[in-house]
Amino acid sequence: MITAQPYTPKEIMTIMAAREIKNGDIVFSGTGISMLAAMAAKNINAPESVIFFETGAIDSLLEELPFAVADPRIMYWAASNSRLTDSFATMQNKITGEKVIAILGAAQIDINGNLNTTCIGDYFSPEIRFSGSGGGCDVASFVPRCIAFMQHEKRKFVKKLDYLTSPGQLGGSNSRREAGLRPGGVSAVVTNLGVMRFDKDSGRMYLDKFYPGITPEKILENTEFKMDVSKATQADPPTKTELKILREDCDPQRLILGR
Amino acid sequence: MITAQPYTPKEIMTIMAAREIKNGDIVFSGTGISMLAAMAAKNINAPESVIFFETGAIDSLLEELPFAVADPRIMYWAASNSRLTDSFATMQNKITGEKVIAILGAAQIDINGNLNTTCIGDYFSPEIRFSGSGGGCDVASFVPRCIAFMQHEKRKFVKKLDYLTSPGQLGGSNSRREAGLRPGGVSAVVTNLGVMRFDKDSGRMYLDKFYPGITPEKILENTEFKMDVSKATQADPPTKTELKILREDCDPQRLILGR
Amino acid sequence: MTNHLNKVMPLKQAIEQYVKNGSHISIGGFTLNRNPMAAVYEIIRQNIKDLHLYAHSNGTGLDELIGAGCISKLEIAYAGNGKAAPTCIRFARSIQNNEILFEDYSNYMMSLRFMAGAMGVPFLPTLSGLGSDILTKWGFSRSMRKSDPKIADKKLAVIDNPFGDWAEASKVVLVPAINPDITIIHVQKADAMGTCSIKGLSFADIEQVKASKNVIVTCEKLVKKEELRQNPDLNQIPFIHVSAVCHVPMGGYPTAVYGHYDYDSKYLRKFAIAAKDQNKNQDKFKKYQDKYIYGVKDHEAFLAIVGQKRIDAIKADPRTGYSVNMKRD
Amino acid sequence: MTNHLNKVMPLKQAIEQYVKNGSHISIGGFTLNRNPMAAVYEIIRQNIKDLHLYAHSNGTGLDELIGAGCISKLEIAYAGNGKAAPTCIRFARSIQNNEILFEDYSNYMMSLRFMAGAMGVPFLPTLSGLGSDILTKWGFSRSMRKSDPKIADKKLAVIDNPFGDWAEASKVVLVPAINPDITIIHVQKADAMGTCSIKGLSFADIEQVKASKNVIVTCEKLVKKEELRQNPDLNQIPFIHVSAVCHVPMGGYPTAVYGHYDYDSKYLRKFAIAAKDQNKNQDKFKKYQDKYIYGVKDHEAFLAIVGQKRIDAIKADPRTGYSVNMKRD
Repeated sequence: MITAQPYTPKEIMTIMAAREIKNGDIVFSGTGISMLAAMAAKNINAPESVIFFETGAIDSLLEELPFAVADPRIMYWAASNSRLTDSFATMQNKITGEKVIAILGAAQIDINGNLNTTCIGDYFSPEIRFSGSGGGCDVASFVPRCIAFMQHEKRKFVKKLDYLTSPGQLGGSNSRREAGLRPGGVSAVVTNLGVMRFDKDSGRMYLDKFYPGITPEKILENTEFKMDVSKATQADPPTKTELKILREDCDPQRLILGR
Repeated sequence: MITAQPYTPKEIMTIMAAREIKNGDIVFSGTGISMLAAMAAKNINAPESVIFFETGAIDSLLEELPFAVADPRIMYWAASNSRLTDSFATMQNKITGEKVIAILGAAQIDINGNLNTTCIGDYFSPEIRFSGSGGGCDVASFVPRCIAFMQHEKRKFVKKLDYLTSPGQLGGSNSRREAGLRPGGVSAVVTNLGVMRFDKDSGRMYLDKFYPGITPEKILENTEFKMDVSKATQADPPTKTELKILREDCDPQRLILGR
Repeated sequence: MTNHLNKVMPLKQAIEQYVKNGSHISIGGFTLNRNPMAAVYEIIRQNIKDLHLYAHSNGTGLDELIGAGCISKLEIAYAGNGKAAPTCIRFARSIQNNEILFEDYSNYMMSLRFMAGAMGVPFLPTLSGLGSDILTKWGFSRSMRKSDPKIADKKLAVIDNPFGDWAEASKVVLVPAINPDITIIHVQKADAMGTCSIKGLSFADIEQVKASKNVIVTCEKLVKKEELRQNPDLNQIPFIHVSAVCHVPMGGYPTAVYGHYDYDSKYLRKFAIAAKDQNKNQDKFKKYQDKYIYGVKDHEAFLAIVGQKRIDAIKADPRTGYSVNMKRD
Repeated sequence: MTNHLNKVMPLKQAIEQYVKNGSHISIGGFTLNRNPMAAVYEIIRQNIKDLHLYAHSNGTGLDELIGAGCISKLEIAYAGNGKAAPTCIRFARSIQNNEILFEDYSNYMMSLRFMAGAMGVPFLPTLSGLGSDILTKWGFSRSMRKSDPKIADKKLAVIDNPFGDWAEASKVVLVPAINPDITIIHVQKADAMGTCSIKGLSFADIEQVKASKNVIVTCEKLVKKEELRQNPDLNQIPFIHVSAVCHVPMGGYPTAVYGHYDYDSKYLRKFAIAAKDQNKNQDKFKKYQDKYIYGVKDHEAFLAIVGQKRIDAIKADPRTGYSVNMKRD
């Protein structure tokens, strides 16, 4: 460790996300910190979880960290190199889809866990245009569990999305089902401050865990909407074992964890 | 030749069908005499035609005659070994489908070129049950040209099919289009007696060619429905070259042509 | 599904565990090629009944299962078995004698139905069959469909193209997804996790596997994971879809397995002759079944009766993948 | 389509023949992998304009085409280019400046749309996007759709499941087929007839090819037919779909081609820096284009400017298929 702290914000985020992954899960992963979380889970708590990319590679041997989901590094030693249409079918299909947990990023999230990865401002003439859905809308539509990875800022935790790219609980309550979607969408939000979940009945985000040194108040200050913090407790910090495996086995060069 | 005739009925049928195939055509072929016709065309008049099986093998090197469309002999030296879903898509897709000519057999055909390969008698409790559609209904629905190979008998050329497995011109006139089908279906019927085609406007079968030694009257005697024979002329018999190639290059062991 | 690492078990156990009376089932292969015959014979030996079989063009396996009385409902596109039986014999007989409930589709429709199941959508569209009796003659009645949650409410549906005449189609046939309880396939190579590599045509095996709640794979070669990982492009089925892996050399016999052995046309003809038994007591057919199925304890014992001579005769040539100049009747 | 035997021609000729002002086009690859970059640069050099591009996640090729002003309409799921440009720079700029017409889909929707085109059906169904703005915000107006026969009447359609709650779906999204005038892909191996073998992930290339009226294939290796026929299982594209074959070694550069070379992260960053040019005159970006695209006569000349040093640095390791321990910024 190069800082005086026992762990960095990126490290605790990664460990918190990794703890969401169960043994046997199929982890739909992007690149960067989401992939690191998937690798950490596989090395720490879910040895038989399977890393899976929307481009169609399953259980690749990641000798080097890929920088994109089409990086040739994910094609090496995979169980199968298939097609886009196959990989999304694996998630849309309930038999396999039920086992998938996705890790997603977003520019904005709302209280119902809906995500925006498309634009800031008007869709047709935006202030800032982002990359768009990619597979985000698909996986959020299909699978029962998604983790959203976000920096906890007011402009990102917004009352109203500028564009609803990937469905969470939509308007809350039964609205996901009414729209024709299966149960699913973002089920946990992991930020640099804490971990949020969603109330089963209302579909609204609540604070589940705040990190050591962070208060629920600080989290509310960085959230545009009003969020229930009444059930929140302090998160168990990363253990020595978790940190050791993350640092030594998953990202020894700190390509993603940074210095 | 072991007979006194210059050619056998199977030989003239094969040559007549082969003449229907144009250079560059993709020939959807079954086994037996239909495959022999495809091979004859490739060797005689359409060197760049491509033999294609519903099981997904394209342009296989047929060192031995296959006995089924899933025979391992069709997997050897193919351009591609794909899946059932791919092979039917190739025909349903107009871009490639327009180039496909199919060769089909049937237990019954009616005046509009509809085919029955399912049963004789009531569908639910038939006197005789056949193999069913296979890919027949699909290809007859999709592609512009199909050749039906039949023995010319009254019980096969019927007023009413016991079951309409594969659509021809349905009820004639515009009925194929009205049903939602593209133009297509059986366009030529090659039998042991002659070659029938279909009137563009009415969609009804008429006699185009009768073989040397066969009369239109004989063909009518062997046909349950009334067929226009007014335009019929005698077919050009197989040439020496055609017969030589068929006999020496396509089926030297006379596995299909018989003895 | 959670244990991804080792799914290897004896075939007998896999069939006991995953194939039950009344199961909805599909088997891999096409006519006389790559049917999971060892599994088919084991199902017959275990006397499993009332199966609902989804088939596009399974020939050999289908007819043995029907012959043994295992099938009570059948959805099918084609029942033929090459030269030995242009129409599968026990299939035709069972329909002519009103012994099974059956419903006809085309090959593409059945393939699409497995594909819809694999994709997790309720249906897929096609332009096939408009105007045909496949659309109008339903083998399963509406009331039976209503009462059985495993069968779709409709055989199929025809809708107007919601996109006008886009793709030059005015109407579209929608065929409902199939999600079998169990699919059994036979492949050339699998590893203990269940990743499979099929050589040659894959027919609809991949779609059938991905559509199924459980999957048994029988394989010619049970290989190390490392062997399959060296060329992921050749592995059509990743382990996540597979429940059980059974190592059964010659598990496709008497059908062909590309690169390993050809179909045994002699055996297929022997079966056809027995199956044609018109006798009321069915002595000939029972004798066939007693000798080759009930009288042996497993596929190895079956192959021992067939004899090394036949097995040698159908051995595949390494260049072509089939038995060159094999005598075929 | 009739001449199946030899479709080999120079890339310049193939682009002239098949890519016209106003063509509806798609290109193969995904973000920084296997984009047909030689063809992209040739399109730019030939100054072809007003293209309608269908993209799922083409990154590098897309952004170069937009940067050169070749694209006027875009249907897309994702525009990112890895670490160098998490959002494609010229893509974002062209939308922020109202310079192109665009319409957003998801990756699966775009893949299904190509697949529908390949299958010859007007649409395919999915459960994706219900409740999202992808369904409600249409980039192309109804009137524009009506007036252009190459664009479907609707962005998509939502229907009630005609099979009740079969597959546990009450509603289904139908996405319309795409049939591009021309698709261009870059592959590892092709023969003169146009049969192709792609190594590693194929993305949506196969569906794009089969959906297209014409197809240009550029290849690393132009091989003899015999080489491809030895393993038909590895040939995803049979020749019947292909119009032209162009032998262009390193034709995917600066994107990666599995088994041959890695992406050139240095070049991608150089492009990103130039593309970010905020200057009104666009001097930096024009300088980049002049040097690397307009200033060279073909891909070979482009590679000569890039230099052997970079090419050596990204060379793939034969074991892994990528450049091991390559410095990536």
